[in-house]
Amino acid sequence: MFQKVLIANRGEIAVRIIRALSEIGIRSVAVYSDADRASLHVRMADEAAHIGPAPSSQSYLNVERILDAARVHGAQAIHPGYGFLSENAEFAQACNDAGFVFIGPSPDSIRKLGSKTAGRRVAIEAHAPVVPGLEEPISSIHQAKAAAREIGYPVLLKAVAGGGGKGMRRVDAEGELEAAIRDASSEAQRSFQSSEVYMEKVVVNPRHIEIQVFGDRHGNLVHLDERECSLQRRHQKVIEECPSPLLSAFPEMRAAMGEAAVRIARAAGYYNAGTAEFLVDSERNFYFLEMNTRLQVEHPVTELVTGLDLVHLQLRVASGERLPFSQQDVSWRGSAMECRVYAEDPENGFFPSPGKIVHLAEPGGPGIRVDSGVYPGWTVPIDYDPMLAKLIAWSPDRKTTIERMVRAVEEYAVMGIHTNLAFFREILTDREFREGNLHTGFIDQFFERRPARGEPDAELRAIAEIVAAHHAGVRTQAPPRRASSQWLSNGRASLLR
Amino acid sequence: MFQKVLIANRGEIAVRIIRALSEIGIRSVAVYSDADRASLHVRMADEAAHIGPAPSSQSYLNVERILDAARVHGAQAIHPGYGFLSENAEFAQACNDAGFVFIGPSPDSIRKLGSKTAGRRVAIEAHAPVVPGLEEPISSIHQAKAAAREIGYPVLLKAVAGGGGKGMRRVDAEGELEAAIRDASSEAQRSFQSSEVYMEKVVVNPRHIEIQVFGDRHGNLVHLDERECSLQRRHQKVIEECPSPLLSAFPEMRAAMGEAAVRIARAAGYYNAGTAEFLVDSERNFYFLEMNTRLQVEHPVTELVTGLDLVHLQLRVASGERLPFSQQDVSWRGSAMECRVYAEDPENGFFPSPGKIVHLAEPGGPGIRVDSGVYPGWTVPIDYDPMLAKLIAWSPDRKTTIERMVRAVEEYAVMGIHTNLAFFREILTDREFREGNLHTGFIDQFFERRPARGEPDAELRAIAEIVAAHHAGVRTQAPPRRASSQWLSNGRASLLR
Amino acid sequence: MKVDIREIEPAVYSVLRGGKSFTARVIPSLGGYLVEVDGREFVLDVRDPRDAARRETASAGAGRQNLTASMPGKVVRVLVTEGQEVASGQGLIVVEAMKMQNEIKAAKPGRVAKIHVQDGATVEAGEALLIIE
Amino acid sequence: MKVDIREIEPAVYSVLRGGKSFTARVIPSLGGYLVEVDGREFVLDVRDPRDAARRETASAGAGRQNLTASMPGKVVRVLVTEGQEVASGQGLIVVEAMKMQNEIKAAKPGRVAKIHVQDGATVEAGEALLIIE
Repeated sequence: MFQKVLIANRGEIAVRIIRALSEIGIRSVAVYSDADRASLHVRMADEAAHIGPAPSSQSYLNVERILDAARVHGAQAIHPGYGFLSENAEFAQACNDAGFVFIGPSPDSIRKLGSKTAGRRVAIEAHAPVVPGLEEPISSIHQAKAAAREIGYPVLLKAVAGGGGKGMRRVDAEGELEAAIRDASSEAQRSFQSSEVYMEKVVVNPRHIEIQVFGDRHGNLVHLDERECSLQRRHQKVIEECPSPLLSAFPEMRAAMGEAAVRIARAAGYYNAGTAEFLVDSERNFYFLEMNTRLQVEHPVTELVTGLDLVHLQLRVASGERLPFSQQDVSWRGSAMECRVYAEDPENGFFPSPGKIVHLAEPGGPGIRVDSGVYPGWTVPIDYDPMLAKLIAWSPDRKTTIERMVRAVEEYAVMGIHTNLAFFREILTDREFREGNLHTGFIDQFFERRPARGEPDAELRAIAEIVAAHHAGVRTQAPPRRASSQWLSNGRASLLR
Repeated sequence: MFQKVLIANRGEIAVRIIRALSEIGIRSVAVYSDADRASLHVRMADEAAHIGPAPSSQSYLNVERILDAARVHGAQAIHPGYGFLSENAEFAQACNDAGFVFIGPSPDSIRKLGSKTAGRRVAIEAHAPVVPGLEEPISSIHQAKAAAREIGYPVLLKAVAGGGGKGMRRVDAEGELEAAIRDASSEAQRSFQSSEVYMEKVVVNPRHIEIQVFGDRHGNLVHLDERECSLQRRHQKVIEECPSPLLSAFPEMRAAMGEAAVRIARAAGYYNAGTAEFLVDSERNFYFLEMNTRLQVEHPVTELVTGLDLVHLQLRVASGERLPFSQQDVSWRGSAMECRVYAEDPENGFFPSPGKIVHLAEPGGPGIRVDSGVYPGWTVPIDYDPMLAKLIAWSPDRKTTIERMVRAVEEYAVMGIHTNLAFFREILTDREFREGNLHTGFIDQFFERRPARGEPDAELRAIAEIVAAHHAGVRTQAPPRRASSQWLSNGRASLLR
Repeated sequence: MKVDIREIEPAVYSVLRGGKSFTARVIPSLGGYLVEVDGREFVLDVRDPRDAARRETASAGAGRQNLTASMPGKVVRVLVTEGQEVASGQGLIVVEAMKMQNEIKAAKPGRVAKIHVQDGATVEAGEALLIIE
Repeated sequence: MKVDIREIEPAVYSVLRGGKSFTARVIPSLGGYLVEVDGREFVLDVRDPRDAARRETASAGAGRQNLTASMPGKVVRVLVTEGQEVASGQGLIVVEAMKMQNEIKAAKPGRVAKIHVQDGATVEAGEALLIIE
């Protein structure tokens, strides 16, 4: 096993990996940009290396700086986390060439599966169903128009190197096509250093269900069943759960999708953690979408249900160990759900809301796991993804898991910035959600049918007025109590930012 | 199911019960003494009732005040938690007489099992092995001396109504007997309002292994297997785990002990949650010790391994529902361990250390559960048990669970008062502990063989000196930053207390 | 009704009123206070345009939506023109911040009364973007 | 060696030294500072008798144990007499506080040099109880 591992990432996933390293007895090396000197992952790591200014292009995407840090600190392996360089075959290759183990699949597997168009070709060879669309990137507007007519509108533009909905655009009519390609390409360039986009047929209001696969370097390959990630806004997952309400009702689909995922992975000579994403249409046909050749944000729901620690497994497999179990050993228990807590304002188009966290209370107790990347007093930088933490709940059944998640959301308090916590409360108590009628258009439809909220609870307003009056009184009487007056300035700063 | 439940307790167990109530959709009513107005359980409950001054004899042990609060708030049931009135048959009877459901066994079962001497009689009838000793309380020093001679020294004096080691004394020679009886009786009187003590043979360095039993009011009774609680200091549990390292090696004992526990419970017409405590000697003979007729402090380790929520089950069973599973449905997964985090000073005879918590950072992430009763800025009162929180870890195997616990202890920071966290670090890395060679004398022996600690790590000392110098500089230069100067006063206050 | 209010952490209050227990957290919002009570936010004594906007878009009553930027960013594209009728949920402006392009949508149907910004403009927090009536 | 020190929360510092990362928390201890670095406590500039005692009992070197009360309490019973030889772990004094009787034990073998209190005495935090040499 490795003695020291560098984590080429930041935020909650860096913290989560640091915890796993500590549990296995491996020293951790964090990297940080100018914006992250005070970040939690830097505090928690055994060692830390500065890798450049705030813009990720000059730090978290800077291969040379990261490899230098690994050399200087004497790491034997590099964990890429998710996002940033995690699905970049050149980075994986560069790690290997520099003598570091890349904790993930081989560069070759990433090339075969990392790009969406290439992945589609592998899937077709592996006899897995795919969404009708282009096998090649868009090369000209004429080619695009022809393809769109053949596929039939609405079509979806996607970044070839894409992920997380970046560089993705839905096009409903030919008139919108050219502008949409421009937008998608520029966003793809910014996000993935590749402006290539391709085209797929839009599957209307599909479910998004993915299969976790795991392989070792000795040819053993298993799947850990599914996660349903249908709740998305702007192609960004918001709530994920395991098991999927649909597959719980139709378990034969689970087996079929699991086998398809393993076939695709095998065709690409895959090892370490990977996720095959599928769309499921209203007739319950499933289509392979893409393989995420890395650890997923939502991996904890699989961990809580299977009892496995995927990061521990990643490290063991990367160090050459065999998978310690086979397919039939994989057992399931209960129901897990994850809410991604973002610094954003749901009442304002989910607009990002960076700033100083002046007060933070995270939930705890039975069945609750918080994978957090923040701490009270920390300022959420404007330079990166606004995810603060992942709130994960487990219980023996989906209904109780939802009730538990509501309880945890009510315990969760973040002051100084906006978050989507109140929004989760609404979704979690929504009847359609509770019945498991999920699809990727769910949230948009929810906003349409969302009950118009009149004046909020009069009792709570009364309490708020009592507290505000009391607070103002305390703050203005005599010399203001010191701690508080600093809070005042913090609060103002965060709101003025 | 109930609409509203009153919790006749405080601290972490009140918080844990409030969480369960919230998850089931039941309103919670907290009770508090003058010392607990700002306690976490009061903040988190839906409703709260003041029940008297700080001394528990006038508040948390004041049956009339508690029943009045239940009436005023319109609760249908009362959860006693652990300690305080939880094993008091008169209180259970008073609840029932006043028309409230007592969330626990019947007053009759408590009488049959609650007192240690009565419990021994039930066990003997149920053909369960018991430790040689008196079946009756000590009535005179002459009787005591005679009994001790017959049983043979060393003998153990125990409070008949006892628990948690209070009112317990080991007596090695007749000369100590009279003073020991006096001490034990007075402590028993203070702790349980009953000065009765009885006598048992001392089983030298036994393991303490207990079996969780659960019954409904329809005659269904199951056991949820064991918890090993051998790590104790002054008869107070410190670390508990499930499964027991011993029973993992000898699973046939598990079945035998489980059946004995169920036989005893059945003989007492038991329902709701109960725990049969056993001593296991070096020849692996087990002896029934007593039945705890309530939820145990350490119930979370059973929850993490079985996937059941014992407080949810208590509520369902108390409301008349049937147990939703039978013995053969009980399944186990992995290994769980609990550390009781106390406000005490291990370097000073584990002396209690109340005071203001000026800084608090609780651990999180995979496999970690914190059941806490405190928050930063709260002052731990000197009036009650000094337990702050329970730190619980789960993983697929005992070794990883220990590594995970160490990781969590390292994340845990409490400033302003002393805690036993650093002590846990030492125990968890102790070779004997890791090999599972546990017994109730473990901690005393650990202190004897404990490596003499020379000057601590020079690097850490250097960091401490750098920080102290920097901190002093910051604090003395210019107008001290306000928040910090309040910290200074807090810190001083807590140390002066 | 008897009220017992305690500041238990800086700017965090425990309130007991009529036997019920509440936790309230207070931070200053420009000119007034933002008070969170059991997960619900209340802006008292409102002067901050953002909070004004938030409450209007949040409030049930139909009518004016005064859309403002909640943080510094760059206007990538204005998708509507003044006078145009827009449907609920229709995209109005694409603004980029925190490495994300965010499409600001109409919360309710209406007519675009005024557009304050154009493509490429840099906007500050609280700056008015457009008004829908 | 290059040192980068930041106060990231009040009285909580992140220190990077020689590429290693440390978190240190500081609170004043009577007259000096109690600094916790990665779970280890250091008392710097010691004047508080408690801390003195704590460091002595904690330190390896044999010799003087100056036992003091860490909080207010009542002496239930003194179990030894002056001049008596005591073994490591032997009970010395039973003090009651927080509803618990706490038996203070000898950390190392030695001789009871001085007893400052008697049965029934009320003691304050930091007050000397007895000395073992």
